[in-house]
Amino acid sequence: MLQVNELNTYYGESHILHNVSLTVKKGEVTVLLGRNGMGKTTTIHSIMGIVLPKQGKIVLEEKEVQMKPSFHVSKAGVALVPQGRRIFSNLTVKENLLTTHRPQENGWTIEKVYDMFPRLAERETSMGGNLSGGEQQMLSIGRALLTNPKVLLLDEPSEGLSPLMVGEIIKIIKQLKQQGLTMLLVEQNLLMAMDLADQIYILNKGKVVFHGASDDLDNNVKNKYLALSS
Amino acid sequence: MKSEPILQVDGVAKSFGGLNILKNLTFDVRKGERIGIIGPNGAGKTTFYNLLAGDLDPSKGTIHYCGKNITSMPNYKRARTGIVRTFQKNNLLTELTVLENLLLVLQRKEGMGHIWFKRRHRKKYPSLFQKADELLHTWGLEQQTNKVVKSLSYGEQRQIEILLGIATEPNVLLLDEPTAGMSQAETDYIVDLLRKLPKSLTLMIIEHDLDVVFGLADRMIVLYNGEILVEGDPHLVRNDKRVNDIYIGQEADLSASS
Amino acid sequence: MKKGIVLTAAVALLMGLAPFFLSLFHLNLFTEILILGIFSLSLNVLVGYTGMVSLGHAAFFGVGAYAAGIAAKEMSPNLLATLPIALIATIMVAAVIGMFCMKVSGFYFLMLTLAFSQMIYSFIHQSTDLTGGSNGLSGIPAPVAGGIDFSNPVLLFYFILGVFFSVYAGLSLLVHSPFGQVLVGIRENETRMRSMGYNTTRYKYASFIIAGALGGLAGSLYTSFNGFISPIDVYWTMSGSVLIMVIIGGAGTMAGPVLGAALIVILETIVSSYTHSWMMIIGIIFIIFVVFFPKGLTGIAQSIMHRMTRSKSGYKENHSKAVLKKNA
Amino acid sequence: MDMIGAQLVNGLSYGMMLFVITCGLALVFGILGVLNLAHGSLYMIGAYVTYSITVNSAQNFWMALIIAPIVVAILAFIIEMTLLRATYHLGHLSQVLLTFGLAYIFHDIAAIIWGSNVLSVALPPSLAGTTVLFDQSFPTYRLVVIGIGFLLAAGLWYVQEKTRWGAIIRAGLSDKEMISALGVNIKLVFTVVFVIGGFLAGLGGVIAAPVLGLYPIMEFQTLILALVVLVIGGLGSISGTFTAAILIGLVETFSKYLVPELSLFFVYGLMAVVLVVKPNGLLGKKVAA
Amino acid sequence: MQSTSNSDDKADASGSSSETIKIGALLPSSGVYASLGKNLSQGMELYFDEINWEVEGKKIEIINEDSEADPQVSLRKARKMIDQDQVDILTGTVSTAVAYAIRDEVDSKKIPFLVSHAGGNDLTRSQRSDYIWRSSFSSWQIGHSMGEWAYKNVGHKIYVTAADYAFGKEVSAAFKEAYTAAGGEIVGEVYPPLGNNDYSSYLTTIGGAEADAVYAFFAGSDAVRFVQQYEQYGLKEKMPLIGSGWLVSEDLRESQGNAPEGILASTFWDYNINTDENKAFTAAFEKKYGARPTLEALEGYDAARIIAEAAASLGGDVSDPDQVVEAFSNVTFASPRGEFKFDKDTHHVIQDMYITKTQLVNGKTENEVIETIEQVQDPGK
Ligand SMILES: Nc1ncnc2c1ncn2[C@@H]1O[C@H](COP(=O)(O)OP(=O)(O)OP(=O)(O)O)[C@@H](O)[C@H]1O
Ligand SMILES: Nc1ncnc2c1ncn2[C@@H]1O[C@H](COP(=O)(O)OP(=O)(O)OP(=O)(O)O)[C@@H](O)[C@H]1O
Ligand SMILES: [Mg+2]
Ligand SMILES: [Mg+2]
Repeated sequence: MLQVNELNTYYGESHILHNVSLTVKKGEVTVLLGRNGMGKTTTIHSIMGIVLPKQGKIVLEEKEVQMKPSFHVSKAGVALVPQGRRIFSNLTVKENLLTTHRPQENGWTIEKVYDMFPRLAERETSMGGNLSGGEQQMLSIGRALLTNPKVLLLDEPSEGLSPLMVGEIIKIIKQLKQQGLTMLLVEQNLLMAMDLADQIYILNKGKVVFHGASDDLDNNVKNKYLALSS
Repeated sequence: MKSEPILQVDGVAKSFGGLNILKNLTFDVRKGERIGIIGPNGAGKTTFYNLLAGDLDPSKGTIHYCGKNITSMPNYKRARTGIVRTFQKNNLLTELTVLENLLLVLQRKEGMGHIWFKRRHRKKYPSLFQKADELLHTWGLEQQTNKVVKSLSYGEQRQIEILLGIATEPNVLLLDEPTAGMSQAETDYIVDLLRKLPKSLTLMIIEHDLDVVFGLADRMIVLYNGEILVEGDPHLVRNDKRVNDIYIGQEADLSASS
Repeated sequence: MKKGIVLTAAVALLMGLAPFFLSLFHLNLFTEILILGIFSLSLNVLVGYTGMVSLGHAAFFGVGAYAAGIAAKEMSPNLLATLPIALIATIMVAAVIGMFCMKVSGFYFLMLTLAFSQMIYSFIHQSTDLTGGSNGLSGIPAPVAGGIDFSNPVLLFYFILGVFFSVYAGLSLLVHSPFGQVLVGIRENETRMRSMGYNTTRYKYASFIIAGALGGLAGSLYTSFNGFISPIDVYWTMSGSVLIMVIIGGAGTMAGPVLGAALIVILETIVSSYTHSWMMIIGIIFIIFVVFFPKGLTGIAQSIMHRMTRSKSGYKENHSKAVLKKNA
Repeated sequence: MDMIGAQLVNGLSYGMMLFVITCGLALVFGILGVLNLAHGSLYMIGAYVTYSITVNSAQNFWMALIIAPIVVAILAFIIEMTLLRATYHLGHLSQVLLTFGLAYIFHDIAAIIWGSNVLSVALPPSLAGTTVLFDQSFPTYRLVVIGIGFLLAAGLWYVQEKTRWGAIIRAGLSDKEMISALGVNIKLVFTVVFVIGGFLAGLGGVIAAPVLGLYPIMEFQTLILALVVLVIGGLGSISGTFTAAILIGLVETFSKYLVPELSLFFVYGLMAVVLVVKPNGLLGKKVAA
Repeated sequence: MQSTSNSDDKADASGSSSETIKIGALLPSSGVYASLGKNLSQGMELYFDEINWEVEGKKIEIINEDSEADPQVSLRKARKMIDQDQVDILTGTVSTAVAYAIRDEVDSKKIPFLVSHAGGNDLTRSQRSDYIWRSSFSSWQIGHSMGEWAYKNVGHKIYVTAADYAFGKEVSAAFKEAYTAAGGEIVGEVYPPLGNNDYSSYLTTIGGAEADAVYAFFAGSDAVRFVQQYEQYGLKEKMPLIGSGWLVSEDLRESQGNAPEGILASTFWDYNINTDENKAFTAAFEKKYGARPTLEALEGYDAARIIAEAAASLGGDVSDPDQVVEAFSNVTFASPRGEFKFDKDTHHVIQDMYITKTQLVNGKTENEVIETIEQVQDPGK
């Protein structure tokens, strides 16, 4: 579904991603792990077209999208739940959800999002900027879903959510997977990641250093690249 | 242990427009306590910090600090008297370097903000810079010293956010989800650092990472819909049914088992 | 660091020798640039370092200029009288205006400063008895001080050069001092600065008054230099042109505003001698700056230096290196 | 009483003219975040084009009403595509300098094409008459301007508050990268908004030219006036601009009537008072970080 | 330090350029007064054309600088023309503030300065200088000349309105002085700001006053708007409008449509003055520029003539400023505006003033001279 080939991305002069290659298979959850500052967000942003990679190919359903502006990538069916939520603070909750809504038959509607996050319904007329951190995270997820994407990029979607909500999110992701949505997930919550992952990639200093299934992720690897002592 | 309360929150409430976000909170904090604050999203935790730090005024109630009424004291004055917060959403001087961010905190503490005609230079303020170096070293951030904050990754910025709070050497430190967005390794590191903070420091910490909060706190407050639902010993709180229902959920074992 | 000192000394020496190789007209032009340089330096404290963009800075220039002019006419042309009177008058005006302006920020600040300066303009324009109204205040005697008669343009040049250097040196100390760094912090993120315990309003207020006072100083020098002042110099267009000097030179740098002042004065003088359509040419130059040199004249200087040192890294690295060096 | 009524009509009509002049600027700054100092120049070009079209026959005013705004809109399109677009990431000060440079250029271009004489635009006979109200005669056109102002305000308010367009634009103002990642070609949206802003500036030129006339530096006077209206109303709200325009129209008219010596102070005094009491203008929203 | 001694060297410096007579023209070519500046230049060039840019074998050279109507800029430009270009004679300035701004500079550097427009009273009163001579008019002449005539011919109660700046105030003060001295009553006055764009409120106020007429001083775009709106608000039928020539000046009337019809104005020159000199001047101007001359064109034309005649009387040697101003004082000639001569005490022109009435002729407005007030002399204090 989504194929990333030999990606090299720079910020100004500093070389961040070194030949990153990933394959995100249709209907699977692919998880990207790594410590802070290793290049996860940069990878996601490169795919989305928010930063333009210097070299490399990004293929979405046989179409190359690496040099395309991000609205193009979005229209091709990719949606992003960004790190840090990035809610439109001067829009109400409802506007945040509906402004970029792309209706689809049997697709996501605002009612479905409200069912999933009743809290948002309660805050429907609040300004996005006034929401609590967790509420913003829900809003950000809802906003992405309402574009009815084929591929969903999630950059630490559990950040700031209560354990109960994290559980909800896990359920939702599983549900979405069942509905055939393809997902690329960046996550620091290792348990959640392992629970959801069909495949795992680990980034270290901008390079892919591990690729495999959850079960392949032994203590050695965890130790080395995620600096986990256990 | 039973020292005088350093903070007394009495009947504090906050509403925005028609929404009553906090309703009648009352409790004391003693010097040196480690208090964990948890609660569902939107329970009012951050709002409560805003009231304590003076970023918002309460609609009702009073706040006393060391016996003094500080309810209407402006935020910068509270910071000076030792109540310092960090932000849930990174709130840094993003165009400046990490060192410059830190120096601003430190020079305030040293009361140097009023020096007009002496360059802030390493040679002229050796102890200030040394202090900064030490802190950055302790936090393992030497590498980042001269990087512009906005060129750091999200998690790296998060560390700076916490560092600025701690560097102030406050009496009461209010941390708002300090480890959100940090990797496991960094989280462990920070928790370790927090444990090592002087016993005299009063710490309040909002966290959704249960390992972190239960690992640090010696008293828990659970907020729910703007009210204190449960308060007390971490063990009791963790096993409280209501808390599990509204906050931890079935996934409790999932994250607790690590 | 040492290079910097050598460079500064060389520039200072060159400036000091200016009367020996410049014609009277050019010397006068140079004097005017120095005065406007002080003016734009003063605005830069506000715009470049504290991040408060003002469109009312001409008010202080005007108050200083008129205070000095009226004092020279009615009391004594002695600089020891006119300068302090101008400074006190401006500081008082800045203190009052500043009190109100601290309540607003961003574009609203820009417009509120404009409002106050336009009210001062109206006052000056209207009080014909005191200020000469739209005809301006004329017949201001040439300044004197300690037995020196500054009607001689060379002596006046040296005096103004002296003031310029003091202001420049004082300000460059100021902006790099802990106080100045607080201003920079406010420019970057005021809320965080408050959470750190800074009473940002007081700092901004101080910055406003410093900027105002130095603006008034520039104004009073201008009257001493020209022997005349008119309401046009208090009009918002004056505030606009000094703002442009700061931007074109490079806001938030020390040399920038001075270079900006020089560029604008020279352009206006030279281009308008050759063509009626000088506004068009200046407009085109503004646009070229925005599109090709968004960091202003100092940005150009930096990139030339950069190229000379043949370093491959980008500006950001360059910046952090500079900081590195500074702290080494 | 009649005097008060008459001054009320004067104030309303002047206020509406201010609204027509300002709404383009309000749209571009309040929504796009670009402080367009060339707004006055676009207005001026609208007025001069009107002059050129009507110079032979006042009947052509109707034609000018369509053509002049379109000419200005095309100009705005060119400006946006070639210059402005490159400066969105540079911040406000750069745009201030850029648009100020443009204002300088347009000033000389207008002087070259239309000279620096004072000119005026004649109205077609159907609009040129007088109407008696409150025992006073008013130029009919002044009353027409009141109507135009109301229509324009209603239209803009509807677009901004009731359509998705307004929300997209506000979202773009808060986080361009994100709105783009959600599938909106925000660059195109910005171009369109700027072009509409230009169209409205041109329209302002057509409507105001018969009353205010054409003369050198008209654009700078108009610009400052428009900025004042904008800021008193508060950024980002058409209803704020509308309220402010009427308020200024009335305050100026009555101050000229009651205390004419001070009328020069009044507009700025009003602005200062409004800002000190309401730091975000009358109806401006506090723009969160 | 050659620069300090510059002014001392001046004599031989200009000696070296003795082949030409250098005239510095400080006129606005941008801003609100741009068209006035242009007309003044055209007038000067027209005259110099007529004498082939030559006086007593010396070439005449004009150095133009844009005053931008900004005093400080003008001072800078004046310094440039004096120190750098070493002009022999300075002329121009539309704005009075500009004239005041450069007054000390020309006075101390002894540069003959022929003021060809700026009318501020003090320039030939308290600020008088040996080197400053004015060939145009003073505010006093403009306002005063209408006072007595208005009392006798228009009415005994008048409402006064003028743009609120020094010139407007000076003119209206002179008018009021003469009008009340003649026995008239000022029933009200109002001073709209300069560049005011909507007069509706003032007009409603004025319309409510019990006056026989309205005296107005406005110029440029203010005059267009005021005169037009005066008619639109129906005041023309109620009260006649009188004022200065700038209310109905040659370059504005087309823009004003038929609104100026009936306005009475005082001025020191009009297109329709019926003398040979004026006919020759207007014909020559129209031939060269294809448009009617304005009052400012006449001012430029006369200024050029004064300079040329003064230079001719010195045999072309304009190197001594004292001799130049002495020569100025003796210039007299038959100008298109009437007999021209200077008042040697005040350095200000003594001239005839005209009352004109604007009338409709073949669907267009024309000013018609209906009265001449002879030899109006500024009191000089
Ligand atoms: N705008 C930028 N300019 C320069 N360098 C940047 C910029 N953004 C990120 N970087 C650098 O790129 C590297 C990778 O950053 P990235 O945000 O991709 O990390 P990440 O893996 O998402 O980390 P985190 O877990 O903290 O979110 C970091 O070293 C960071 O310092
Ligand atoms: N300025 C405001 N105006 C309106 N509502 C607000 C405002 N600030 C907060 N709220 C509302 O108050 C509630 C509490 O917010 P708060 O940020 O305190 O939650 P929180 O407990 O910190 O949640 P989280 O764990 O998600 O960060 C939220 O529902 C939020 O929408
Ligand atoms: Mg990241
Ligand atoms: Mg929170």
